[in-house]
Amino acid sequence: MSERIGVYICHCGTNIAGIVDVADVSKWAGEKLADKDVVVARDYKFMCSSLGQELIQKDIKEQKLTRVVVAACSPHLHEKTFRNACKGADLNPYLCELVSIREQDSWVHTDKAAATLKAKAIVSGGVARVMHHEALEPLRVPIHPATLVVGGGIAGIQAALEIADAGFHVYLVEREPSIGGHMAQFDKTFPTLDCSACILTPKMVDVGNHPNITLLTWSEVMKVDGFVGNFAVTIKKKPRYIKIEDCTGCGICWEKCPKKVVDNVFEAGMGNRKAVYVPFPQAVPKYPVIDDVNCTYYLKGTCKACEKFCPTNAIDFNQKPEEITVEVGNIILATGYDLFDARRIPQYGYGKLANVFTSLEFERLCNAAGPTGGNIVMRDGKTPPKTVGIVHCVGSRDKNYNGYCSAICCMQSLKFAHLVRERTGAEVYNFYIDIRTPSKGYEEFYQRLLEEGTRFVRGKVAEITSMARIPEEEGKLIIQVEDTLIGKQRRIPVDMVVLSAGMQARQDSKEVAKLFGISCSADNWYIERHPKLDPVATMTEGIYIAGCVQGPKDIPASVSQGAAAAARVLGKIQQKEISLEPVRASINQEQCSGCRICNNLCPFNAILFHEDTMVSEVNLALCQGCGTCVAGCPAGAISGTGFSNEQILSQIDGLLMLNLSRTAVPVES
Amino acid sequence: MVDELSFSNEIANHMYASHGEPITNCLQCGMCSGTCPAVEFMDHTPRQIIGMIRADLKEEVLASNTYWTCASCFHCTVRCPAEIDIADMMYALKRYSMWKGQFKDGLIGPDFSEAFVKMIVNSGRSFEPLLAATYLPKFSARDIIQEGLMATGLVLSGKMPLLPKKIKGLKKFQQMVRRIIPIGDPS
Amino acid sequence: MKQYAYYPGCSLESLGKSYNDSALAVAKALDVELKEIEDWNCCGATAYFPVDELLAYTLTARNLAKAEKTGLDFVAPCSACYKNAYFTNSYLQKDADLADHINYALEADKLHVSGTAKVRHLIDVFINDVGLEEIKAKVTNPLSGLHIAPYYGCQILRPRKDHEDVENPTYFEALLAAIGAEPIDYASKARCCGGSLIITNRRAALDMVRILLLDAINHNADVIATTCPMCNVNLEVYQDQVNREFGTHYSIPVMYFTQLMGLAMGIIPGHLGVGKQQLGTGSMLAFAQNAKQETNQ
Amino acid sequence: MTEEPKPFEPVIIGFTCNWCSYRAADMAGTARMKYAPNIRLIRLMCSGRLDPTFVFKAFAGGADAVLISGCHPGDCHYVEQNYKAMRRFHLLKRVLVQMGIEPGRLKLLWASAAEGAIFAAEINKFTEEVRALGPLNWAQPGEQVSTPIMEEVTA
Repeated sequence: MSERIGVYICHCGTNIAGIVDVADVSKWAGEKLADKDVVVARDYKFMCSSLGQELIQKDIKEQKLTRVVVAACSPHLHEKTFRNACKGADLNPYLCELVSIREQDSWVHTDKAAATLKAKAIVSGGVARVMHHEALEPLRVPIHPATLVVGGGIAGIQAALEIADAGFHVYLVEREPSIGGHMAQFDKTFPTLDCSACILTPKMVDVGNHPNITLLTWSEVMKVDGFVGNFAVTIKKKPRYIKIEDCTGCGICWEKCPKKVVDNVFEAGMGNRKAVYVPFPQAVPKYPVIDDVNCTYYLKGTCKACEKFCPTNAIDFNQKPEEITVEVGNIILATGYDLFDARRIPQYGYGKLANVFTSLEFERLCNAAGPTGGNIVMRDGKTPPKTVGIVHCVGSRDKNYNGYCSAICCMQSLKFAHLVRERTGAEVYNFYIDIRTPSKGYEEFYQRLLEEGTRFVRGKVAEITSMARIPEEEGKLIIQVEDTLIGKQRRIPVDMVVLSAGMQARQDSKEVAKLFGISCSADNWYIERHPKLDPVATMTEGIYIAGCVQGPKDIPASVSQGAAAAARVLGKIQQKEISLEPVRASINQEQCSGCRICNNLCPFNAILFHEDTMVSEVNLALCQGCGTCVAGCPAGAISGTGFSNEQILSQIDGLLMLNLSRTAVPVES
Repeated sequence: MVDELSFSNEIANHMYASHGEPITNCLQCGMCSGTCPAVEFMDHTPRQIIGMIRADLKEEVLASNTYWTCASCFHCTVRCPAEIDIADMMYALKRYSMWKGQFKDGLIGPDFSEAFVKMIVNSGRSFEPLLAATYLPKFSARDIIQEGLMATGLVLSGKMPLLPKKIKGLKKFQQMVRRIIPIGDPS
Repeated sequence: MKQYAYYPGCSLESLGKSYNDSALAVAKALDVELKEIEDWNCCGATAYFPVDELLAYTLTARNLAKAEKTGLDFVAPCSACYKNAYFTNSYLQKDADLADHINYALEADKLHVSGTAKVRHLIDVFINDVGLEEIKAKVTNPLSGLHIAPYYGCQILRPRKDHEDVENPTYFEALLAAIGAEPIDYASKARCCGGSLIITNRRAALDMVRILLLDAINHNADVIATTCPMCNVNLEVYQDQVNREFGTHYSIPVMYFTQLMGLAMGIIPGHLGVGKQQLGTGSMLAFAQNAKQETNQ
Repeated sequence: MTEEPKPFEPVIIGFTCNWCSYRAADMAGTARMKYAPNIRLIRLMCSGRLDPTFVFKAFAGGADAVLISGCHPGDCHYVEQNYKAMRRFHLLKRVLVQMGIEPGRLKLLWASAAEGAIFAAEINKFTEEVRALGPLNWAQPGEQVSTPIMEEVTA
């Protein structure tokens, strides 16, 4: 058989041309690969530009090309682009092969000769491979219009509302009894200092009332089956022990409940709640939860005070966990972050020195709805501090803990400094390594703090101790630090210390990632499809990420990501159906010996065995195209579209340049 | 013509065996200097020394007493957020300055270390009274009296032996040492 | 009977003699045999590194090599010796090049080191091999009501990086509690005492000593317990110099943890070198006696 | 001026999966991490797709070494298929020895999408190891492996 192949080498500006002699490569391909059916070889500045694409289309028409090989960037970036270009010229898109001479060559090598030779090898591999491509049609699967949003923090709330407002159904799953996330715990938000609850609660209420949102709080995702367009998600609803259809949220139950419990979640250990509780007054949904770990009834078998007093008989001590399965087309993960545990830095004394607070504790301390009604006082609950030290970068930018910058601590610490001065008039010291205020209005806020007379000491705090060396230090917390701008070690006595603990990935982020089939970075943040151009999509079709689950960020950024993810999902839903890569396995009934080896190789149970005909068959709907069965079939009866033995074996030939000479060409040209 | 190795590179070479990160990674956060228990007695804080090395301020660094004031307590090393072995860097500077024979006047450290090693090479064990000879000359009269008082106290309390010990396999021991540093025949 | 390759180190022959005596006495009582490494040499504490790093490693390696031959764990009572041995050992395991250089030198002494010996500090042997329960059982006159400031110092902890334990270790407290005493909780327990500076930069060292004494005394310590001859001498012998230097009036006994264990286990003070302290430990002895009588009644 | 004798430059064929290791290679590229130009990559959907035939084909075709790379165990995009690659890898090593090929010429590498640096470093390491082994003296370069052998292997 003879084909007519066009070869196109991209300069990518100087990205490729700077290292690879593109002119030489295209000239070489034109000559040396002529006997391999290459009829035209060109190089061009930007192949992906409209002009570059037109160039290819023109050739397809005029030169009657039957195959196209583009040597440019990674297929993960522009494979679609060039396939569409071919489609535009009525050439089946799957007859186009994109080989990477940028990520795999020009960007990673320095020796021009070697890089150019490797480019030739890669091109020749592509040419050899494309010979065996076949015209394919993408598989079309309908997209279920419903969406699953995991995590009811501000990012998840935003995403859910955007989609629901657009008229599509959303299942919002939240682990805690109420949505709201960390933002609900904060007092003020920087840099504008508007009250966190005032701007958040309206959105929470909208979620609660929205006809298109099924709110599943006190629930967790257990299992995810299927793939983009058609996920089947199993969700476990933990027992609330409240009949929500009867509950009015009147609050009598938690008034009457005799059991006080320290609230380590919402109040960050600063306050108490009852055994039957709503985490905070504006909670959505308004129904309480009975905490069966601490409830006297579950411990001793008696009490039931809540049941006695409930005006609507909404208490049900016999509720059991319940599992439901929902069908969705897309999933957005917005599971947020955990606060760095300051106990891991013993020399900062948190947990040992009473008046050392974490940032979250301090948020509750400032919060008008918090344990002290918004009075900034020391642990004794009454004395206001005269001097306060605020420590930046706690657990962040430190290879001993988290190497990365937590992004919010600078602004958060500035906010704290302002609140302390505003409410107590206390002297405030901020200890920082660098002040990072790279957002709208942030630097101005820093300026404002400077004007307010907050003291800034540049230096990473070495230790915080109660050990006094001089009378002035008696009864104080002493912050020992080098003031790096004057090159002196200073010991600064204060009454109260606030540790701006950084953000880190949820402690179970790895398991959750596995559950949804996406990958984590070294720090366990979820990896986006592209760090700049595709920050809310993941490598897995149909699964998106938003907010801090992708990396530390502040509220504005989380909200934008929530909205962005929603927009991506809506786009998919509007397509009604999506086309999947037709990369699937198929079994040649004639050759199948019925040995059933492939049956067990398939993790998706996509291969079924026909007892009658004694042969196996692939269910294209279930097959994911990994190709393991193809490699495993002893009879060679299974072939994988797009990655057939012929395609790969001849690509090997090509890469070794066997297709043009009888001897393997060594690396130096 | 060979071009001179910069001071910062020389120090980097002296830290070749260091088990920490290179000092180019320093954030200048001051954790080391904030931690250091001897910092008040240093001409420059450890952080400043790192900055000065990176700026190739060779003379200023060698003229500083900082690295001879390091007590080798390794507190900076374990706390450094850039995982630089700062205490080891101080050793590197000591080695460098002894190699160049260039250090601040009036320091006892260099003589002491040298004497200490000489003593070990000669006997295989350390012995306080012998050492005294090497550093007392540099002490102020007042210090000498104090040392004297203390020493007598020690001897009386039976803590300070009056005769030096030697190890048995001294010959072989010295051959071993010779394979590392050039030493003349033991006196 | 548990056996160990014992490396006393130079200080225990001179300034730290009472440490050596008490260590051996207590070991004996706990059925632990400390077999002294034959013809060991000085490990150089912190004084070699300024001269030659390789020399520093090699001198320590010679002792390790001798310990390896016995197949026993290498045990040092001196924190400085322990730190040198511990890291030399782990480095030459990791760094084949370093190991080669060292072994080339060791050949001259017909020795070879592979880093197989386990390097331990004496206190670790008592706490983890003998065990606190076993020690409790051996206590005849518990030091009840005695406030002891456990002083870890540097080299026994650093430069290891397991932060919680390095910044805030607690095993020493546990040991002191086991012998009936009341360990005090004070910030400076792992702060440097300036031992390596006492000769070369006396004022710096004395100031560091001052801060430790101050902290211990502020917390009403009756005695400071140490795990290292350097620290011990530094904290004890230099107290009057501190007083002269800073016009303070500190006078607090400093004892080796082995001496305190010995007293609690009813070993004759003389065998523990107790009383050889420059500062009166009379109070201590009296205390031990009373405790004995109380327990006898 | 005199010609320095050029060091032996091995040719290495590398198989990557589409999800982790190929993206690790992409990442190495985006981050401009430099590594030896001796490796030439082939993208499969999954390391589980690796047919032992491919490896023999590569060696037969004159490759001096072969790299098989995939997602870390447990991270496979297809649940567990990389385990199958791992089993085949160990089997292959045995067979190669019987064919007189040093096992050091075949390497298995797990690399996640985030591990561009590791990917680059491992390629450099592997290249040096193979350079040390020298050229593969086995089938005549270019000589096609006859199909019967392939069937024996896959069977």
